Amino acid sequence: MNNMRKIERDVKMTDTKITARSVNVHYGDTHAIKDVDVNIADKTVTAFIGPSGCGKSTFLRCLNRMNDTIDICRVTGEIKIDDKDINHKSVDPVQLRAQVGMVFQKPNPFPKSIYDNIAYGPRIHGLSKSKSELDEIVERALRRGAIWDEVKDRLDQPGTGLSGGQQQRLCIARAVATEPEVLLMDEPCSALDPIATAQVEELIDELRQDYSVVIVTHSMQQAARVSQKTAFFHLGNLVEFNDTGEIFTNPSDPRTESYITGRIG
Amino acid sequence: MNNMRKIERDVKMTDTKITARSVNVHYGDTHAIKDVDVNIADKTVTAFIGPSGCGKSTFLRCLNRMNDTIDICRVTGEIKIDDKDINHKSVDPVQLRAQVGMVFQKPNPFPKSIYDNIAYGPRIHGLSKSKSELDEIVERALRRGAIWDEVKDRLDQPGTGLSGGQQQRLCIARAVATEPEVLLMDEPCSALDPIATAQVEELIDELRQDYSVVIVTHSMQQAARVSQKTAFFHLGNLVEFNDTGEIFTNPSDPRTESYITGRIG
Amino acid sequence: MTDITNAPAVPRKATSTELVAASLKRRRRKQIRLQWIGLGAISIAFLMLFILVASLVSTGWQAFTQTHVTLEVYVDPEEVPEDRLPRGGFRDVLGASMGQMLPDVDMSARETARAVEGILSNGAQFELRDRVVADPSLIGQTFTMTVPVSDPYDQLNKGLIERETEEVNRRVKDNEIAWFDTLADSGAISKPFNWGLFTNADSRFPELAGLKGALVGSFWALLTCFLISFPLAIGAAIYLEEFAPKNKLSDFIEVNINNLAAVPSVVFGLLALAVFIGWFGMPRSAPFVGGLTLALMTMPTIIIATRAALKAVPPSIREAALGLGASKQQVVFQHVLPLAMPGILTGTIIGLAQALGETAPLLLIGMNAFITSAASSPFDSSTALPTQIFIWADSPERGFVSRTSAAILVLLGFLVTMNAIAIYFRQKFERKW
Amino acid sequence: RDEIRIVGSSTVFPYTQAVAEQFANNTGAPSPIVESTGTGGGMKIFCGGIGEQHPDITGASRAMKASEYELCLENGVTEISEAMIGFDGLSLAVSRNNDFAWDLTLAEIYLALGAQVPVDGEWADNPYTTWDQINPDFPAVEILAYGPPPTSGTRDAFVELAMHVGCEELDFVKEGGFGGDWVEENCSRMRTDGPFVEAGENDNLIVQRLEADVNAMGIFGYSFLYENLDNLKGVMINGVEPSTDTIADKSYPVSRPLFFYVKNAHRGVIPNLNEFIDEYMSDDALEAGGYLAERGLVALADERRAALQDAVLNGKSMEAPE
Amino acid sequence: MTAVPFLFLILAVVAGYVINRRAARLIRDGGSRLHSMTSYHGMFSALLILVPVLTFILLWIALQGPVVDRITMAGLPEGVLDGLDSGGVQLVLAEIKSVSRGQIFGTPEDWKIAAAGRYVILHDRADWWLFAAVTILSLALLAFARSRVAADFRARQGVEGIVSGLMIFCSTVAIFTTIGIIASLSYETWRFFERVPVAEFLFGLNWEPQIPLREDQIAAKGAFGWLPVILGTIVITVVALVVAVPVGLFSAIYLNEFAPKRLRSIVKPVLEILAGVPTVVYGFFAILVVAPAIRSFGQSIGLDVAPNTALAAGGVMGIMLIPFISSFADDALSAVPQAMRDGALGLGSTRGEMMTTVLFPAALPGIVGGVLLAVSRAIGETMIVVMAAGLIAKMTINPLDSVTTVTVQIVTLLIGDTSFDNPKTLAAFALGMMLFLVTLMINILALRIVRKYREAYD
Ligand SMILES: Nc1ncnc2c1ncn2[C@@H]1O[C@H](COP(=O)(O)OP(=O)(O)OP(=O)(O)O)[C@@H](O)[C@H]1O
Ligand SMILES: Nc1ncnc2c1ncn2[C@@H]1O[C@H](COP(=O)(O)OP(=O)(O)OP(=O)(O)O)[C@@H](O)[C@H]1O
Ligand SMILES: [Mg+2]
Ligand SMILES: [Mg+2]
Ligand SMILES: O=P([O-])([O-])[O-]
Repeated sequence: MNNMRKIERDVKMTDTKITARSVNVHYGDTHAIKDVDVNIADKTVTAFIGPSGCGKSTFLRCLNRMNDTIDICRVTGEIKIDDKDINHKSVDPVQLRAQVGMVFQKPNPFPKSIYDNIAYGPRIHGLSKSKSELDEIVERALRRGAIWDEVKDRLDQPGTGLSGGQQQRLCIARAVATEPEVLLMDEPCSALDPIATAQVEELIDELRQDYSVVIVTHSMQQAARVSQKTAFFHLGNLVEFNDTGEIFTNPSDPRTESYITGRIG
Repeated sequence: MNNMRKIERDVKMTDTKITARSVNVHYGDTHAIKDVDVNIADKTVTAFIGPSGCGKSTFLRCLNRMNDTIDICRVTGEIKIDDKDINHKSVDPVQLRAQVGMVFQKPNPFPKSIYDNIAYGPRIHGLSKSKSELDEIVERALRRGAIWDEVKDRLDQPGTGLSGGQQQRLCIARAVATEPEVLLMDEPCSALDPIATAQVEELIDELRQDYSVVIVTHSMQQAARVSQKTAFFHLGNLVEFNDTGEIFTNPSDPRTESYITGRIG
Repeated sequence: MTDITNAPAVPRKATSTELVAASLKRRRRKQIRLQWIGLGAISIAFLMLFILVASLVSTGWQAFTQTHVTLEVYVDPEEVPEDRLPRGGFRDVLGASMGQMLPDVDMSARETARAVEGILSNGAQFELRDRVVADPSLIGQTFTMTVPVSDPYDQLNKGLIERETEEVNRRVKDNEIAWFDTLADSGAISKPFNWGLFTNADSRFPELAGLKGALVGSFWALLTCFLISFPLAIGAAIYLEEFAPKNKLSDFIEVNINNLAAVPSVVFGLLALAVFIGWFGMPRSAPFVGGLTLALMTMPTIIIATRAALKAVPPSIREAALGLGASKQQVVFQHVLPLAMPGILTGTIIGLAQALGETAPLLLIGMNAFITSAASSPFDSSTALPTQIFIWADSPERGFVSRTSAAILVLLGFLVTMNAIAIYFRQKFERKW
Repeated sequence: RDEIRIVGSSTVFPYTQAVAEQFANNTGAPSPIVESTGTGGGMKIFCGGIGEQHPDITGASRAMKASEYELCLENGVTEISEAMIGFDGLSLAVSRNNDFAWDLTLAEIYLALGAQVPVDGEWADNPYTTWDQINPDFPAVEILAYGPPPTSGTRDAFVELAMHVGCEELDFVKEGGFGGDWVEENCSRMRTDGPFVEAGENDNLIVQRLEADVNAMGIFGYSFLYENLDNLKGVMINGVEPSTDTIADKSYPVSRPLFFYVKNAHRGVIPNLNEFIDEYMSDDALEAGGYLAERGLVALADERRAALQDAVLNGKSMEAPE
Repeated sequence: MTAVPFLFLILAVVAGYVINRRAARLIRDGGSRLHSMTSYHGMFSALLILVPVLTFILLWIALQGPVVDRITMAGLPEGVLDGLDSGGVQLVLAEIKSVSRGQIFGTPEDWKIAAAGRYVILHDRADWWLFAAVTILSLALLAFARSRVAADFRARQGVEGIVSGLMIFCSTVAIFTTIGIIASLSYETWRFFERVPVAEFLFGLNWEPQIPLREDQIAAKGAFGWLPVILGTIVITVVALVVAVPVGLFSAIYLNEFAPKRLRSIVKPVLEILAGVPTVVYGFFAILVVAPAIRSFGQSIGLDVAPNTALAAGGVMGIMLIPFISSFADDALSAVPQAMRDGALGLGSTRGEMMTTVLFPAALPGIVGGVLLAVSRAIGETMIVVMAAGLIAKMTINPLDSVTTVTVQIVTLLIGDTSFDNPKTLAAFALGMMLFLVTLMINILALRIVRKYREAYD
């Protein structure tokens, strides 16, 4: 098998962007994340893998405080982005989320035009001063979302009319349009067909130039293809975190090995 | 990798239980299943694999006419179980479904007691004449569902109060209680944690002694672990159908190979 | 893939974060403003409800008490000979005992005697008669009786007739006030809770008028309404939601039902007048006909609620049962319907609560008649609560002003109770799937 | 059916109610069912025929018209007894907080409320909006009167007794020599431009609205004024204040007789009907101090009452009205 | 006596159930595999007896009275009814009936007493006949049902067929109701248009139904142009919506997104009470509390406010509609998928922005559907306007003025004097018909909108 075809590509480590220290998450009585420590580097794609229900999404959502929106969810521990504690009182989650963008498992374009979908973020954050500036932002985002060519003639049509893969790329473009520093993606390809998946993966690889990208996936193949670093979660624990190549060729934890060899999951 | 650890186990082919000939399924204008021919053997586990949306579930639901319940769904072609055309007018779908049991992706116990969950099928089909006989049936089914020990003291408690894995095994036991000849399972483990998955897989292996089992899964590892025959679907086509070992080690179609090597899906 | 990726990075990061930060204060304010507007909207709604109830209570509370006078009654065998019962001069008997309580009054003048007797409610003589008829041994005896006073004196006692008003403009004259004060001073006057409001049927006399007839009429009408609309609506809802083929006909039925839910109630009154009374020759003023009309109005509400409740039962339950070989009807009656029942009951109770308060159609079928006895079957003529309110509101006697408000409060009480039951159902049986 | 069924005028309704209640109390018979349908509506149902499904009695706030009598004849209702039970004053009233001592002539009432009035010698739309425009002695307040809708007999009576008479008193009409037909044609409409508010059938609502609105005037049955004398005061007409006495002796001009009509064919067939009529005709009910008078009915003089009782109790059928 | 057939019916139904189930059990215990379960065999028999026999009894009871009456009258001696019209005949019948109940006044003729005797006997006999017919019918059905019991008899299908039939009957009741409404309106409407030209009704600018009901009635001429009436309805509806829509929507927005759980669980039911308050109560409230308040406030700032101002009726109607709109909007907002909320929040919008820029537009189709339903409620609302709106139709859109509405006119024209050969009364039916058509159109529109845009975001 040639799962690992992309792992060897050069991994130039840059600064640490996100540090998490003894993060615990409870949903009511469910202990979903147990004492997780991790450092996520800038300009890198980090993959979270693990069997269903192990807490990948939960942890991801801690990074931009999306868990705040779930009543029963309680997060403890320390998460810092650029050395600033994001759970500190002084941090406005709204600002945090502008800085840490998110793409969801199911493409969720707003029931508005394609243009308005992309312009949504820049508008609410006041990133543009004029219509023409906004046009530019939208075009740039759509180009980076690798979907410009497909939609440039129908910007005023509803975003919901696109195919699944296009919708997902639209959502990525939408997230990019607000110029975040970190991009979180929760199984961005699980609703997509193979061709769309390939397109999105290519896109992720390109986004790495500018962003710190964190991606959750249940496909080990995908993790291997797109990421430089991989974290393996199991039952709420971060079992192993290492270079992707290491993890897939030489896992140090027996649980990781069981998982990637298909004995569990 | 030792994905294939179970494939070598002896595959004694028995009679053909189900034959499908040029089956086509349309949802409104969507052509979901395209001209599928397949023979499914008795006392065997057959796995349907393929990327999301390729039509695995749709085809599975043809086998007990669950698609009848979807208004816009149109099925053509011929499906025979024990040489009887199941789409023939004279066949009562209700009776057919008693003969062809089904277990769904998400565990769906009735909001009734565990006992009533299991007893429901036998009751509506009049399989027992007395309370004690029914008790026996329930116990037998729960034992075959490998869940008897866990629930025997709480039969009168609601089935919805069990854990996910227990619920799924309850559902399997419930399906088994009506003594079907074929058991269809649509991603029975996708909502389960690894331990529960392992239990269910073991159970499937045991059920093979008496039933023809058809299982849909998106995990190739799982298919490799539990099935003797595997069918690979892609975009509504049955691309390849063969012994599981063959499919995973020596796929004859390039699409199959791409899929199992992780290039698509 | 594209040229953009390799384009020189715009110096943007700083600006973007700054821009966001800069906009935050304004955006927070906007959100808080939205929150306050929402809270304001709710407060307006609450305020209106409060004013409504307060204005009702402020006029209606007086009707929950009724002034009574306690009398020593000597049943004079001359006036009430045993062999003439139930006839007899009961009024004179009462007059005589009033005379004893007002020793300064010259009862020999017929005018004065009548005026004194007028302090007592007209119903007093009948109450006395009924007691004597029930126990003829009372003839020749003296015993105490507490009876309502007539409406003007009740108003006087409650302060609704002001003593300062010029005498000619007062319903109670100066000498009458003096009599009343004498009675009050002797401790004969009391103001207990007005049970009569619930135990008496309608009457011309405010002090005797009660809601029993209306309550019974509303009960029969609502029972009829429930017995007819509930099964019909559930049957229709199940059929439409679970079985009906999706075709023009079921679309037509659906539009019909939605439309019926919004058809003005007075149109249902026209329907009842023409069809039930005109064609089928059903009796006017009968709660049965009222119930039938209300049933037609309530049915769409219940159907819509039932369909929503059926829809809310997750498909996985249906699939599970179907997969076990249950027939569609078995699935519906054994699984879906029981699970939807709380929602259905909620919808039904709310529909019935609306029917309880419905007035216009009942006016058209003659349920606004004056009837002094409660109906004993749904085919007897009767009023209903809302029409009783309508009748009382149009009565000249002053006592009916507060009684109208009181009747409204009683009706509201029933509605709140029914709604509370609905809410209880909803919260108790609410399921999370 | 066991109960007596009564329909008819909403004006007679309270009196019939009182008799029905008294009757039920006295005899223990099932209480009669009294519906208020309006005089004309009552006549229509009453004259629908004889038999169980038709009512036995109808109340009326005016005498039966010839056309109605014919309708009755047509449907086989031949034997009818007419009973005039008393008078009802149509009172104009204002709130007691209104400090002006109102005294109007019928002509002034017409000028205030008629749809068309003489303006500078022309018959034109009513231009008056304040009372002082009609008579400089009146205060300069807006004209505002609540009154009955055109569907009620009360409105009929008001138009006939006040508006027509007032119209005829106008110099324009007198001098123009316009006759009865002209008056009927031109003086029957109430104005619709605001000062006259048709307030529905509910007189109590009018009463309560007068209490809230000092300058407004109301037109309704005397019994409502009688009950609310502490808050309302009657408006004098031609110097006469509405009261039991002035209405009975007809010095208060806007008063009308009240009637009820019985189907004689139903007597002896419908249970208790005779007993009920006995009650209605009893002195207890009808005399000046009787219980109907307590409710605001202005009683007949004694001799007339005796004659009436005699005629009705003996089932004397009425003559055809001309 | 009427209870006896019902009792017997219950017995027969139970017997049918027991017998068939027992028979099916015997077959099963004999070793054959039944197609349907034994209880279905029992139920089949029970339903087969219940439905027709019950229908039969109800029909019989409905018809027995008239039939017996007719036979009694037919059996009267020759000539006694001569010269009596139908009313007189009715009266004779009434007398016979009261004699048969033992209420005898005066001295009825002998033939009446005889007829009364016959009447009693006939009724007794009819009761016996009914009982006999019910017995025979039940037994026949019982036997028939019993004969069907067999191993391969599809009793379940039989039962389900009967139940389906019953359910289909239930759902057609709605259609019958609509037909009933149209039928009861259309005849009189048609007669109205015979007297008043359609064009005059539809386009006339004057509504003054003062036409005399009787020849000799004192009233003026009439005019039947419904435009001022419908305009008044529109004015009041608009006022109601101006109150209800913002208050309702903002309440929904607040409850849906910002309200703490506790508050929400209190506020929602209390708001629903507003919807349950009988409209006659709102009517009193409008005319006795709100209208004077508006009028005195208006006068204090120098505005000319009519005592029946449309503001009062409309405003109070708006209060009534608040919960209607708020619960519809709340449902529509809740139906927007969580993914939309996540999407908006994930892009860094505040919850307020999420609400106004994403959720609200997404829920708009549902909200509009709710508002349209509220509109048809407002148009059809009767008691509030009967008490609080005016009666005089005016071509005005000034809400301070007094206007009248379609429902007010219907009620006023029908309560009080009526005469079914006079356009004044018939106009009520024409108005009712128009009202029905208008609400029908609004409803179809609402359904279209809800259907068309439903789940567009999925
Ligand atoms: N909103 C919630 N309320 C309660 N429990 C939750 C909630 N979301 C997640 N959980 C629980 O937290 C645990 C971790 O869930 P999470 O969604 O993070 O898993 P995951 O690794 O993303 O799985 P998947 O691959 O299926 O998405 C699970 O046990 C899950 O049941
Ligand atoms: N009820 C439905 N209505 C319309 N289209 C449907 C319906 N169910 C499935 N489809 C379509 O039919 C195709 C096959 O779907 P199916 O559910 O069989 O895929 P699957 O292989 O089971 O995918 P997954 O692994 O995601 O369950 C898909 O394109 C899907 O969108
Ligand atoms: Mg997840
Ligand atoms: Mg599937
Ligand atoms: O009911 P009326 O007396 O006004 O006809």
